[in-house]
Amino acid sequence: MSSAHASATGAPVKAVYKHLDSLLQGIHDLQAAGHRDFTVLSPIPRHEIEEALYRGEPSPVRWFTLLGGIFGGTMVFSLASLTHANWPMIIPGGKPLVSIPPFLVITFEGTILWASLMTLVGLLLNCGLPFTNPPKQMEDPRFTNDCFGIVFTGTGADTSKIVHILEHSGAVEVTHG
Amino acid sequence: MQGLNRRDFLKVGAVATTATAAACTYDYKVPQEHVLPYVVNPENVQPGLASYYATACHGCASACGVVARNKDGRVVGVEGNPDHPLAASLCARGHFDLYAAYSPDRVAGPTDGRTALSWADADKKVADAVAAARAAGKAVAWLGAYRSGTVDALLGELVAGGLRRVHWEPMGVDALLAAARQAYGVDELPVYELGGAHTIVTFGHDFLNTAFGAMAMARGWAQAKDPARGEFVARMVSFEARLGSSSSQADHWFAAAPGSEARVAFALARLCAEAKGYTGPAAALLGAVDVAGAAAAAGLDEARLKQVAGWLAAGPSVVLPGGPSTEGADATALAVATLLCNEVLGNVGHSVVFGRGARPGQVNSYADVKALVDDAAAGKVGVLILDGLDLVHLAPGDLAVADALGKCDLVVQLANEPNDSSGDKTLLLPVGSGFEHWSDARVEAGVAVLGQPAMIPLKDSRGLGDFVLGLVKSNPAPAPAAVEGAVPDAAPVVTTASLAAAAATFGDLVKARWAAVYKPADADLATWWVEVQAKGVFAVSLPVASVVWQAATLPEVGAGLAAGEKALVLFAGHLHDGRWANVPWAQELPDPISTYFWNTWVEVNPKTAESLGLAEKDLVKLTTDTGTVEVGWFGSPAVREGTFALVAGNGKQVGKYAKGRGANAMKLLASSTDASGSLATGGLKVVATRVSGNSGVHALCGNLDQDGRPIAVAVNVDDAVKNLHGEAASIVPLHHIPIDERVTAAGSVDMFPEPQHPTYRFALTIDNNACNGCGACQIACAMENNTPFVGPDQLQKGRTMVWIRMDRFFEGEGENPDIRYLPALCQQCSHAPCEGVCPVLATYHNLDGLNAMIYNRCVGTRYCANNCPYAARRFNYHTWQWPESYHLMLNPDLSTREMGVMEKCTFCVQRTRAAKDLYRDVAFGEREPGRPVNMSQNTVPDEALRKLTACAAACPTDAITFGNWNDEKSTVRAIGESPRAYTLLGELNTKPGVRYVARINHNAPANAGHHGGGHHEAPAGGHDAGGHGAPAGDHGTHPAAPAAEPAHGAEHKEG
Amino acid sequence: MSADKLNYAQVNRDVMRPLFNPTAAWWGGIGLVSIGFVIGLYCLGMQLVWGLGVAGYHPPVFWGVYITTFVFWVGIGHAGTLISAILFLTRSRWRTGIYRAAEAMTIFAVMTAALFPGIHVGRMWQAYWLFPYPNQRQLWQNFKSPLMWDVFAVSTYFTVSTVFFLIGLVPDIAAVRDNTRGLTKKLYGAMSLGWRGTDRQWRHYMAAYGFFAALATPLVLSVHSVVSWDFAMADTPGWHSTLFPPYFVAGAIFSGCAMVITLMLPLTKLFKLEAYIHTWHFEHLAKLCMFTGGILTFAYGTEYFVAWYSDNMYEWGIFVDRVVGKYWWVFAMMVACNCVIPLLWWFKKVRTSFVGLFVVSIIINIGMWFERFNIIASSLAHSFDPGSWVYYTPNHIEIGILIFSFAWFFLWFLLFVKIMPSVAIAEVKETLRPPLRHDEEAAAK
Amino acid sequence: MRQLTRVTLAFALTLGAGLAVAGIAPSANAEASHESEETFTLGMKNPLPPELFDSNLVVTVGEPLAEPVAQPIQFTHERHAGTLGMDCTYCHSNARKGLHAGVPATSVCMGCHALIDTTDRPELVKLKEAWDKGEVIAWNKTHDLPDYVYFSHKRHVVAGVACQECHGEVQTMGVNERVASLKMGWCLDCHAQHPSIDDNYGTKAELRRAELKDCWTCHK
Repeated sequence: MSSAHASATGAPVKAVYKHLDSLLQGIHDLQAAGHRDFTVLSPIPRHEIEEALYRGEPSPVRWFTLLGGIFGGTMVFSLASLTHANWPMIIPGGKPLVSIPPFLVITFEGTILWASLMTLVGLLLNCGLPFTNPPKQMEDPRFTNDCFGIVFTGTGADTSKIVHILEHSGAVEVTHG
Repeated sequence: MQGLNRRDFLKVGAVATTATAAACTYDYKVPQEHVLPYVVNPENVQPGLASYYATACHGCASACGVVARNKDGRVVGVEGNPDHPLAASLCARGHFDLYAAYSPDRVAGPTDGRTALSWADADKKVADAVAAARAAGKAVAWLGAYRSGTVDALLGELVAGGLRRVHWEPMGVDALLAAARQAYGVDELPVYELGGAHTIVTFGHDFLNTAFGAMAMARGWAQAKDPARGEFVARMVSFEARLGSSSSQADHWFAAAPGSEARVAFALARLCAEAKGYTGPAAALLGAVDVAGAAAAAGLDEARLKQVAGWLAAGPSVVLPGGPSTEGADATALAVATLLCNEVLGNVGHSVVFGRGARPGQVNSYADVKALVDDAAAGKVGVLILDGLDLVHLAPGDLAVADALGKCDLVVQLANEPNDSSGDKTLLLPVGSGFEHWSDARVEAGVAVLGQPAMIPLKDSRGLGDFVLGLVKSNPAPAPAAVEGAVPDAAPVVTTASLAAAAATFGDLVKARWAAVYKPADADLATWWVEVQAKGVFAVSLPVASVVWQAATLPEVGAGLAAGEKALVLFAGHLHDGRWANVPWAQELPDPISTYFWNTWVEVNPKTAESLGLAEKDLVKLTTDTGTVEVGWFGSPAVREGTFALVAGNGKQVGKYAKGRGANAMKLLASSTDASGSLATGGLKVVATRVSGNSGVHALCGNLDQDGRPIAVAVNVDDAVKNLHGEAASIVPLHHIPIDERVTAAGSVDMFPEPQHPTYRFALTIDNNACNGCGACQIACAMENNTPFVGPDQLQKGRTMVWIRMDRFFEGEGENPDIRYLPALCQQCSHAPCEGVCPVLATYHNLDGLNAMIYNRCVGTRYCANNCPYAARRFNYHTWQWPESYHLMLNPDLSTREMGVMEKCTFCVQRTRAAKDLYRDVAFGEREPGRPVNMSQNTVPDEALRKLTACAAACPTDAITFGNWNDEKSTVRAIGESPRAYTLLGELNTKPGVRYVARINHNAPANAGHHGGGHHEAPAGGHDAGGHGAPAGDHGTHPAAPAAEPAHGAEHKEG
Repeated sequence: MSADKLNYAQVNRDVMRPLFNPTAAWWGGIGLVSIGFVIGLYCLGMQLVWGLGVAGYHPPVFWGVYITTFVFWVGIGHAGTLISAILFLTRSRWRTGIYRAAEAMTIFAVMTAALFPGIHVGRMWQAYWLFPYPNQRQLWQNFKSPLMWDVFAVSTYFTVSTVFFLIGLVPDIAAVRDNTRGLTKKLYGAMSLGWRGTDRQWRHYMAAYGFFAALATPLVLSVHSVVSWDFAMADTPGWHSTLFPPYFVAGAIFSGCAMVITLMLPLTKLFKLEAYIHTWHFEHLAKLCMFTGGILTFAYGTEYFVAWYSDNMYEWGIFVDRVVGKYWWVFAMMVACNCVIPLLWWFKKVRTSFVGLFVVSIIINIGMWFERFNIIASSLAHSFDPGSWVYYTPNHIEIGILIFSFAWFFLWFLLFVKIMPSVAIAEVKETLRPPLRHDEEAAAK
Repeated sequence: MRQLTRVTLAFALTLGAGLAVAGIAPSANAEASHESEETFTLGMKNPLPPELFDSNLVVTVGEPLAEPVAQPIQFTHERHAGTLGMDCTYCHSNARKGLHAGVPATSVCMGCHALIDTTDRPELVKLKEAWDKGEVIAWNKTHDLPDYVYFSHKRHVVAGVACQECHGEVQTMGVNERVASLKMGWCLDCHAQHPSIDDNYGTKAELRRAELKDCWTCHK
C-alpha cells in the first residue's frame, strides 16, 4: 500500500513497524531530518522510545501529585480541627480539642487520597484523555497488539520525504493521504 | 473529599439500600398531631408537670407506703414513702405492683366465664348465690390473702353475719404467729429490731425481701452492719441448707440438714442459756435439749455451736425465725425455738418486741384452707370468694382444688386478670389496683397506711373495699363489734357497721373509720384529713409490752430425713409465691443468687450435681409423693450437699407472660402440715434424677466468682472499725501493678487533666456492705427510665435492657460463704473510654461530669460498649414492645429507644435536669431587676440530691447515695472518701463518678496498714478540689431552698 | 507454550481468550454465587427489618462475625496492593503475571469489607452520619475515634486502589477494544478512554503509574494498622496492645497471598494461562506466606509473653481463657491453620504441587478468619468484670451474611475475569524480548 | 456481546430473586410473630424506620416550612393578639410555668365568648356547640418537636425570649403557620449567641453558653 508518488504536503502519514529497532531507527532518521511533529504508537511502554523523544525530561504529573497531597492533608486536618473547635465537646474527658496524634491519622489518609486523585487528574490532562476522536491513522488494532507505529496527522513538511525516510527505516507498511 | 466519600458510601450501601427500598414500599408522611386541651382546666393540673400522691402498696401484707407520681393522668412511677416509720423505701415487689396495675391481661369489667357482665348483673348474681347458699344451708366462704385495715374490719362484720373466712399465704406468717401464741400467749407477731444487734442469727428468715415487715428489718440490718453506728459491725450467722438473698450476707454459714433446724435452734437456746446464765421461766425446759444429738443430726460441729452461742451471749443480738426453706414439718417448733433463743438471751423486749400488734389482719393456717377445700369438695360451700389467691396454682399436689371449686355453686374471684383458678363458671370481678381505688392497711396497731387513688381506673373495676362494703350493706351483721382504736385518747365510740351503713363509698368509710380510730380527739377533721392524705401514713409509737414466757413444754420435734435421703426445700424468688408471675419485669429480674430468670430452676451444690452427672443444659427431675417437675439447675456453692432448693412462683397455666414458664414447685408439696397446721415447704423427701435435654436456663452473671479480680472487694471487720475516722486513706485491698516512680514523682499519672466541672460533678456511692442484691434498684431504674423487658429468648442471649447489672460472686467456701453483690452501672467516668471512640459524637462528657448519651444521634456501632470496662452499656437489638397497656406507664420525661441505638444509665438525667430547673426558677425569682441571676447561690443542695436518682430512692438499705462531688460537704463525698471506698477497676484511671464502699466481712484477712499503694487513690479519686476548676464561690452556702420534689399532693386527681 | 516462544500477538490471543469463551466452570461459579446471594439478601432483609438482634450477638460481645469478616476481607485486600505496588517499585519480575488478578482481588475484597460496617451498625439507614458533610445540625464527627480513622482509611484505600487498578487496565482494555466489533467495541472504547498507546500517553502514564504505586505502598501498611487500632486503641484486654499494627499487617499479607493462590490456581488451570503464571509465581507467593506466617506465629508468642510479663491479671486472664476457656476451639483452629499446617510449605514438593498449594492456601484463609474471630469475640466475652462473661457463637443469620460476603466477592471476581483481561497484557509484553529486526536477521543467517 | 448480555441478565435475575425473597421474608416473619404474640416469644416489634427518609441527608438551606395548618375552628391570632392586643400568656398561661405552653381550655375561650353574640359567626357557633356538648376540640399542631427533644417554654419565656422570636409575628397571622424550621441548627443559632444569655448571666454568660450547647440540654 505504500506509495512513492506522494508529493503533497500536510497529508497524514502512518508507518507500521514490526520491530522495535526499526522503529527507533525511524525515529532517529525523522529527528535527523528535523521532524518533531509525529506520534509514536506502541503496545508497550519502551524507555528507548521515551528516551529518544523526550531525552529523560520528567513528566509534569508529579506537580499534580504534590499539590494534591498538600491540599488533601491541609483540608482534612483543618476539617477535623475546625469542626472540633467549633463545637467544643469534651471527648473524652480532658483531652485537648485539637489533638494532633489522632488527627495525623486522617491527615495522612487525606494526603494520600488527594495526591492520588490529583495524579489521576494530572494523568488525564497530560495524556489528553479521554482521547475521544483520534485520527483514523491511529486506530489500527496492530498498535495495541504486536506492532509499533509512527503517525503524522498533519505536517507542514513534504510528505514524500517523510514516506521515504519511514520506508527506509524498516517500516513494514507506510500509508499516507 | 465529602463528595467522594459520600459516593463511596453510596456504592457500599447500595445493596442494603436497594433491599430496603424493595422491602418497604410505603409512603412516609409525618402524621398531623393534635393538641387536646381540657374543656375545663382541672385545678392544680399543669400539662407536663407531675402530681404526687401518697398511697399504699398492696404487693404483700407488709403494707408499705408509696408515693405515686402521676404525670398527665397516669401513674408513671412509684417510690417509698419517706414518712412511713418502718418502710421508707419500696422493695422490688412494690414496684411490680405498679406494673401489675397496667397488665395487658386485665379484664375490661366483670366477667362470668367468658361473658362480660355489668356490675349490676354481677352484684345480683352474687346476692342471688349468697341467698341461695343461705337457703340451702351451705357456707358462704372467703378465702384470700392477708387483708388488714378497713377491709379486715368489714370482713369481721361479715363473719358475724355468717361468713366463713380464711386468710392464708403459702409462705406466710402462720407458723410464727402460732409460735408467738405458744411461747408468750400473744396473738401478734414479734417485731425484730435489728438496728442495734451485734450478732444476728437467722434460720432462713427472708428478712430482707419477702418476709412480713422486711423493709424495716432491711433498714435495721443495714444499720447493724454500719460501723459508723456504734463502731461495731454485726456478725451474721445462718443455719440453713440454702443461702438465699437475705442470708447470703451471712459471715458464717452452718448448713444444718433440712429438717434439723428446730433441734439446732433448741440446742442453740440451751447453749445460749448456759453462756448467759439464764434463769428465767423457760430455764426448766432447756434441760431436756440434746445438744450433741442436734449437732449430729444437723451435721454440725458442737464446738462451733458453742462459739455461736458465745457470740450471741456477748452482746445485743437477735435470733430470727425460719423462712420457706426451713419451715418444714417442724415449722412452729423452729419458730418457738428461735423465740426461746431470744428469751434466754434477754432479747425479748429489746430486739424482739411484742405489744405493737404487728399482724397482717387475720391469719389462718394451711389446715384451715384444707378444711375449707375439703368442705367445698363435699358440696358444703355455696359461694366461695377467692381474693388474691391463685389457689389452683398454690395448692399442694395432693389437694384437688379445681374439683372442689367446681362443686361450689358460685366461685367469685376478686382479681384483675384471670389466673389458674379462673374456671369457666368463675365470676371474675376486677377489683382494680391500689393506685385506682381507696384502700388502707395496717402494719402494726400504731402504723397504718392510707391508700388514696392516684389515677382514674384504667378499666371498669370496683375497689376491693367497695366490693366488701357492698357485701356488708347487703348482709347487715346482727351484732356489730366496736371499732378498735389505736390512739389511746380516741375512744372507740362507733362501730364499723354503723360507719359502713353511713358511708356511700369505701373512700368515705376509710375516712370515717380513720377519723374514728386514728384522729386525735382535739384535731379538726378536715385539717387532719388533709395532713393524713398528704403524708399517707398514720404513725404513733406504742409502748413495748412486757411479755412472759408461757410455754410449759417444748414442742415435739420430728426426726427429720433419714441419712442418704435427698431433701427438697422451696424458696421464694422475685415472683414470691407466684403473684408476680404475670409481670414480665418480675420474670426478667434475675434472681440474686443464680441470676436466672423467666423460669423455674433448682439450686444444687456443685458436688451434688457432679454425683448426679448433670451437664450444663441438663434438667433435673424431682419427684415427691405428690408430684414431679423437670427443671433446669444451678450449681450454687451456697446450697448444702444433697439438698435441692427449688424456686417457687412459676408454672402457671394462665397469663400472657406467666403461661408456660417453668414448673409449679407447689405441686411437689403434700398437704402435710406441722403441729399448728402450717404447710411444710422445707425438709421434704425428694428423689432427683438427671434428664438430658435443653433446660433453657441461663445465668446473667457470667461467672461464679470474680476470678481473683478486685471487683467486689471485702475488708476485714477490724480494719473497718479501726479506720472509721480516716486513720488510713484506704483500707481496700486492691492489688495492682505499681506505677513507675518517675511517673508518680511527677505528681500525676494523667496525660490529660480531668475535665472541667464548673458547677456539678454528679457522683454516686454504693455501699456493698449494705447491698444484698435484692433488685429494687434495678426495677426502679427500669420503671423510671422506660427500659423494656425483652423476653426469655432474648434474655438468654444476655440482652437485658436493665441499666444496672447485679454481679454476684461466691468468694468464700464452706462455713465462710462470703457472697458479694455488685450493682454495676455506668460509672460516669471523667476519663471515659466510651466517649473517645464514638464516631458520631453520640456520647460525650458533659459539664456535670456525666457521660451523656444522645440516643437519636447514635448509629449503633457499639464501639462504646466494647470499650466500657464495666460492661455497663445496653444495646437495643430490636425495637422492644410496650404492649397495651404498659405503654400508658411510660415515663414521658425521657424518650423510648428504637432498635439500633445504645443506651445506659444517665444518673436519671431527667431528674437532675428537673431539679436544676427548679433551682434556676428560684434564682430567677430572686433576681434583682437589671442584674444577672445568681446561680451560684442556687445550685441544687445536697438534701435534694441525696436520693434523687431512682436507684438511690429505691434502695431499701440506703446503700446508694447520690450527690454533687464538687460540694465538699455533700454526703456522697463523705462516703466516697471514706477508707473503705474504692473505684471499680481504678487502675484503669477512668476516674469514675461511682464509688463503691467495700463489704465488711468477719472472715476477711486483716489488711491493716495497707494504704492503697499510694498511686491508686490519686488518679481514681480525683478528689483534689483544684481539679475541678470551680471557683470557690460556687460552693457557697446554700440558702434555704425548696424541696426538690413538689410536695406530695394531697388532692385526689379528678377528671 | 513456553515463555521463550511467546510473542506479542500470542499474548493478546491467550489473555483475551476467556473474554470470549468463558468455560462451563465459570457458569457453574455464577450459579453458586447466585445461591449465596439469595441466602445473603434474605439474611440482610431480616436484619434490616427486625433489627440487629436477629444475629447471635450476646452482650457484652457487641462485635462478632461482621467485624471479623470486615477485618478478614480488608486483610485479603492487602496482598493485591503489595504485589501491584510494592513489587512494582522493587521491580520484582514475578509480579507481572499475577498482579492484575491480585489487584482485582484487592478491589473486590475491599468492596466486600466495606459492606460490613454498614451491615453491622445498629441503624444502617443512619450509617451516612459516619461521613463528614455539611449539615443543618452543625454537628460533625469525632475525628478522634478510631472508627472515623477507619472510615477515612478504608475509603481512601478503596479509592486509591481502584484508580490504580483502572489506570493499569486502560492499555489492556484498549487491546481488547481492538479485538472487538460493534457495540462491544464502543463500550470497551469508552472504558479505555480512547487509549492509543501514543508516546505522550505512555510517557505520562508511566510517571503517574509510578506515583500511584508509591502512594499505594504506604496504604498497604497504614490501612490494616488503622483497622488494628480499632482494637488496639480500646482498653479491652486482648485488644489493647502496641503489637497490633505490625501483627495485623503481617496477617493481612499472609491471608491475602493465600487468597491469591486460592484464586489464581484454578484461574490458571481453567483459562490455560500456564505460560504466564508459572509454578514459580506460586512458589514465590508461598514463600511470602511462609515469611509472614512466621511473623504471625512470632506475634502470637509475643502476645502471650507480653501478657504474662505484664503481670496484668486481666490481660493474662484473657490469654489463658483463649486456650482453656470455651473458645479453645477457635484458638485451636487459629494455631493449627496459621502456624502448623503452613509449615508443610517448607517442603518444596508441597509448595509446588497444585493440591498442596490449593488446600493449604484455603486452610490459611480459614485460619485467618478464626484468628480475627478469636481476637474479637473471645476478648469481649472475657473482659474485666467476671460478672459480664459470656459465650457467644454466631447464628444462622451471621453465617448467611458471611456466605453472602463470599458470594459478593466472587460475583465481582467472576465478572472481572469474564470482562477484563486477567493478566496484564502490556506488562507481560514488556517482560518479553521486543521483536527486533536484528534478531530476525541473525536467525536468518 | 451476546454473552455480555447474558451475564448481565443472569446477574439481574439473581439480584431480583434475592430482593424478592428479602421482601417476602419480613412479611412472612411478621405473620409468624403475630401467631406467637399469644405465647410471647419475641419481645420486639417491627417498625420500619422512618429515618430512611430523613431530609437531613440533604444540606438544608431554607428548610421548607409547613403549610398554614387548617384548624377545626378557624381561630385567628390576628384578631386576638393583633387587633385586640391580648397578651399571649392570657390564653397560653402555662408558657411561664411549664414545659408546654398549652392550648387554652374551652372554658378560657368561653370566658369571653359566652358574652359575645354568635349570630352569623359560624366559627363561634362551632365553639359554642363544643362547649355545650363538653367536647374536646382537637386542634392541629403547627409546632411539633420530636419526642426526643426536651423543650421548656418556661425557661425561654423566663429568660426573656419573646414568643415571636420562634413563632413569628403571630399577631398578624390569620391562619397560624410555622415560620421557623425547628431543626437543631436553628435552635443552636440562638443557644450560641442569644443576647438574653449575657443579660441574664452577666459574668457567667460563658458558662451558660457552654451549658446551652450541651446536648443534654435539649435531648432526652
